[in-house]
Amino acid sequence: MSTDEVLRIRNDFPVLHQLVNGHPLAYLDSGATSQNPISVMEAEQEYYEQRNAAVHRGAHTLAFAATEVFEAARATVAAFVGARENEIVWTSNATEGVNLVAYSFSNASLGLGDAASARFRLSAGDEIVVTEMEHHSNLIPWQQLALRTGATLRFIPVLPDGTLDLTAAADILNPRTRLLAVTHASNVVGTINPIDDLVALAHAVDALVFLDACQSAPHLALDLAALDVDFAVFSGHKMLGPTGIGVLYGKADLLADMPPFLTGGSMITTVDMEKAEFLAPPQRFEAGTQRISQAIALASAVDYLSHTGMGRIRAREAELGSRLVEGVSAIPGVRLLGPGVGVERIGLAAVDVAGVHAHDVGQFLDEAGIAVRVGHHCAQPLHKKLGVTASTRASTYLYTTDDEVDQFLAVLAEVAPFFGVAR
Amino acid sequence: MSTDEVLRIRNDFPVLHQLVNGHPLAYLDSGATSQNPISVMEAEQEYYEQRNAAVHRGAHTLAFAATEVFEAARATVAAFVGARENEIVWTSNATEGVNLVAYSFSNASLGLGDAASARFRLSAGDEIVVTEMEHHSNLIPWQQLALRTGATLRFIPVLPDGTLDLTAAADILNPRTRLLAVTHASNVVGTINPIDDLVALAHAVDALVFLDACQSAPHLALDLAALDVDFAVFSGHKMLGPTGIGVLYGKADLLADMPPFLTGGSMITTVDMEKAEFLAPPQRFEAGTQRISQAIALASAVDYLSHTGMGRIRAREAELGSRLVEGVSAIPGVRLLGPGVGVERIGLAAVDVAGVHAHDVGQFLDEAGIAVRVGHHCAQPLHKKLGVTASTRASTYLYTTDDEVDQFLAVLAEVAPFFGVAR
Amino acid sequence: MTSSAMQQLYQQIILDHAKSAHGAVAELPAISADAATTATVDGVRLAQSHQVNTTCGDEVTVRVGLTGTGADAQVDEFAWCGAGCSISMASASVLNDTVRGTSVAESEAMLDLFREMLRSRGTIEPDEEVLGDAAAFAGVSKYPARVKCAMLPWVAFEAALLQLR
Amino acid sequence: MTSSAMQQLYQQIILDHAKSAHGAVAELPAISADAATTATVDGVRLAQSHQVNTTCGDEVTVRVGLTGTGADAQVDEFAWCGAGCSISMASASVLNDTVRGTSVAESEAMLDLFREMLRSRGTIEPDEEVLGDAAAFAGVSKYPARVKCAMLPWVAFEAALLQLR
Ligand SMILES: Cc1ncc(COP(=O)(O)O)c(C=O)c1O
Ligand SMILES: Cc1ncc(COP(=O)(O)O)c(C=O)c1O
Repeated sequence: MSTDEVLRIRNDFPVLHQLVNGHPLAYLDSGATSQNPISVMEAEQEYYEQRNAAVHRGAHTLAFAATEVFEAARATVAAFVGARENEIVWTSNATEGVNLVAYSFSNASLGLGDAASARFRLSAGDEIVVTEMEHHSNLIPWQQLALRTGATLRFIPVLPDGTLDLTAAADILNPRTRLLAVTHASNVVGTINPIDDLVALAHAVDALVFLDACQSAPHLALDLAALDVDFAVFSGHKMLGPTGIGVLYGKADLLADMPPFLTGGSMITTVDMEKAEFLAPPQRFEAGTQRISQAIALASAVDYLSHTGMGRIRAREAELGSRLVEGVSAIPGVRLLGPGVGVERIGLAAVDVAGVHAHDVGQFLDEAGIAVRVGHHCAQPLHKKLGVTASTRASTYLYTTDDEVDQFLAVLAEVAPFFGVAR
Repeated sequence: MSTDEVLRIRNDFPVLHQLVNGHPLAYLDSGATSQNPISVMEAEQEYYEQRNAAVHRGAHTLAFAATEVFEAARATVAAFVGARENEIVWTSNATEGVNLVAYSFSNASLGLGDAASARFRLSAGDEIVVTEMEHHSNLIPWQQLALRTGATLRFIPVLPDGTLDLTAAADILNPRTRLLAVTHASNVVGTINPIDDLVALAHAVDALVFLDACQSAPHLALDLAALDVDFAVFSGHKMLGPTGIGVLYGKADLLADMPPFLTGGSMITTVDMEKAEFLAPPQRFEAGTQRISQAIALASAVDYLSHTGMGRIRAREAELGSRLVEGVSAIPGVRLLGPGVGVERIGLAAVDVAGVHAHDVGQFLDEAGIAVRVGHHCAQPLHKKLGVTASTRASTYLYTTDDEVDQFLAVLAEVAPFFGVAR
Repeated sequence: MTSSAMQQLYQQIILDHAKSAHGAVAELPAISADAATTATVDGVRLAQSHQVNTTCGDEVTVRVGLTGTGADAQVDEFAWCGAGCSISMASASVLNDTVRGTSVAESEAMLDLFREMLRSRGTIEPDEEVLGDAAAFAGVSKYPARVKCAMLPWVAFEAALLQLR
Repeated sequence: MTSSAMQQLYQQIILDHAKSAHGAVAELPAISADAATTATVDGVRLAQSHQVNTTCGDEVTVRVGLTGTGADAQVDEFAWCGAGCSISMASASVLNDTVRGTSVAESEAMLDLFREMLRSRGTIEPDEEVLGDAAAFAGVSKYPARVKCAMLPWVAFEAALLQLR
């Protein structure tokens, strides 16, 4: 991607063109949430101006038109990640998708669902495996599932270099393992985990694999069918879409056997006062009025990404990632969390400035118009493992310029001197 | 509200100004979902163009600005329904709010939460009471909660005239009752339930009251503190807001004692691999990246409603409701579901055209540009009780004109003749 | 107001079928107690399928009984019950008249033709010679939201046949 | 780049306090085993409060020990531990210097002044005579996102006092 192309792309993002504290904004927080191009906002507005109506249950012209675009959005997103339409369930965010599966499993464990749901029953003796690298959203729901069912939570350790300990993983995954939950790309150390290897290990012991694709779906060409994971989640707001929409992917045969999670309108066939019967997936998991305009906007975001080309975005972000990593590694007193130069990564780097708290680092950068994330990035266990409580993270996207990264590096280099930290 | 004022209001709603099947659209399906004024769309767009960022966890200028508007939205919505800010939890829709409480109670029943959570434990012998009038969203989650905990589900019957049997209610509510779930206004028969009486009955036996305010929050001045209900839910999309946002209200002391429902990022204080500690409400119940722009847009919708005046909207819709009810009552072969002329109602009427299936009625109306809802409106038990499987529902809002209601009535009168149904 | 569009959609044939509903029975209890949907009674292989249109709640249950096997098998018995709009009810009635007594191969060919017509969004002119009363549903193809209604009994029929493969 | 705005926010006094952190201890174990947060030891009434800034995870625990009662009660003991940004750590250090040995009434008055200054969005010129080193936090009031950091130890102090009412 040429500099010109990046600049052209930036024109589609009004929010990027503003001054912050007198400096042009350098938005390096796309790992937390990305920005929306005009076309996404327009897709949503067009929906409200032309065809807003309740989907799937209206019989009038508007309702039909709304249902059509809503389901077309599902098809678009399904195609984007190598899934079939009935394997895509809308959620509010990735977090809700993790909870959906965890609660569906606990419902199965309580004997809800039909006979086929029994395959998801968990009880004492069963094991759920996560990694020390997980975002809280792909950790706490599994802790809670373990608490609800009596299953044991185990975890694959992170090595001092910030990668997963695959040797330990091979030991930890065993015939008692029912599910492995793992992130595709880390939101802290920026590396891409060897999902193929982990899927092979897990499937060899008949465990299901739940993939947190929050940091991969936006940044690389994701093919869930090829990865052969059983479930996956990602969030719209991290991939040029609006807030309030996320996606759960589940293999069709699994979703078909799972008991519902949220219940209510639009997910039933027949209801009487005592009991209800439920629709097939994905509707079974979509209770109440759906995030219609958000799904449509997410499809528009996916169109924008596809049009730009996920391969090219991936390559561009690899460049930005290297630039970041090389840059921070050259600053005295700044420690990069996780693997260093040369390791494949997304466009993201988290650092610790010795002697200066991340919040102060963030403030100093913000004063120069540079927006980064500071704190534990919802990954307290990983930070602890790496020996810090908080870090400063810069993260890029297709609209990030080399200049922005360079500015970040320049101002970061001034932090320790300003705070009077001896080198 | 004068005709001129209604016409002025309509100018704020672009979607209303279109032809459907060659006729000007008469949108009489606001009970399913309402339309968005320009100001609401603009509020959302402004957010994305000026300050989109992750809230509550970012330390940069944009993140702070986003957090401020997001929390200001909560304050606006809280004030609109007579609640305090920490009593307002964002959800995707009303349905999710019902599930939130139902799952929090089952978590408490499984021993999760702290000592204070024990007050929400349910087990065999406990009773949950709903009414036969409920929308599936305020019925099935309670059925499922009963299934999960062993509690018994009981129900307050609907009388042949479509109102609740209060005599029976007084019998049914007893010291074993833990919760009464009831709708404020019916989405089928259009009547407003005597919540004061029901709250008195429930509180007398120490049962909690869960109010479905989906059909009241948009249409009348709602004061939850004055009603003294313990929980309430409503949806943004029914009150001029976008899809993807709903509200759960809970009395502060109840929310404070409830275990979390969805878990993940942004709702914790400290996390290690084994366990997590949770924030106070409302954050405890808001896991993952929130529906930020949707909350802001909902606050803008609430501003629009407040500016127009809920008292005036209520009065206007009472007029429209009477017009509907008087009109349909005068058409031979058309049966109004629920109480007739003279009974206080929201601007909504559901009818059965003898001998013609509701779907055909809807099609006939749609051909004339009139958008109504046909089917069971997610209230199968109520339809069954009233002796029909489906009905045709016209529902109004502040932008509805008398003419639209009259057109509906005129075309409705032609249905039976067209389908050759003898009168 | 009773526009010609409405008359095109609700052709008299459709309204008539909806009213008389050939082959409809009040109830079709499950074929067996254990939720199996096939059985063989007196040499007739029976199968049954229940379909619901989730948009509006219309329901149709179709039971077929075949004699013979393979493509030569004959639709010897046919019965249905249901509740729904005039389009779905008329369609079930027409289905009854169309497939009763035909071979499985013939009825499947008819099903394909019917589906093709309905999905054509008004572009296929139906051959009345071949389709008979089913041709009256051509107008439905211009109402994509109603295609499901017209297809509902046919889908139930198809699903029942599939179980007897 | 080290703009004057940054120098205004991070006054040298703040950076110095953050580094030396008067009164900080490495750990403050819970006052009692059963999660009670008050106790009386040798006539000194102790209370402790732990506060977390949920935006960034900063934590401060403050322990106070009072002798005497009512408004005349004296802050006889003060200790804190915590981890966080320079503003919250400096603020705890300044709090230590400010309230140790004062009466409850005096310390509460100071707390009110400090809070008022921080909430003023830069409109209140602090009285250095009264506030002492705490006046150095005036610049923080222009950064609403950081007000929480500066207030964190003071809120913990306030919460601890409240328990001894
Ligand atoms: C009375 C009532 N309750 C609950 C709901 C469910 O609302 P939602 O689908 O927005 O969750 C609705 C609307 O569909 C309703 O009318
Ligand atoms: C790796 C990872 N997992 C999960 C999440 C949670 O996503 P959300 O907050 O949109 O549910 C995030 C983002 O915050 C993330 O980076």
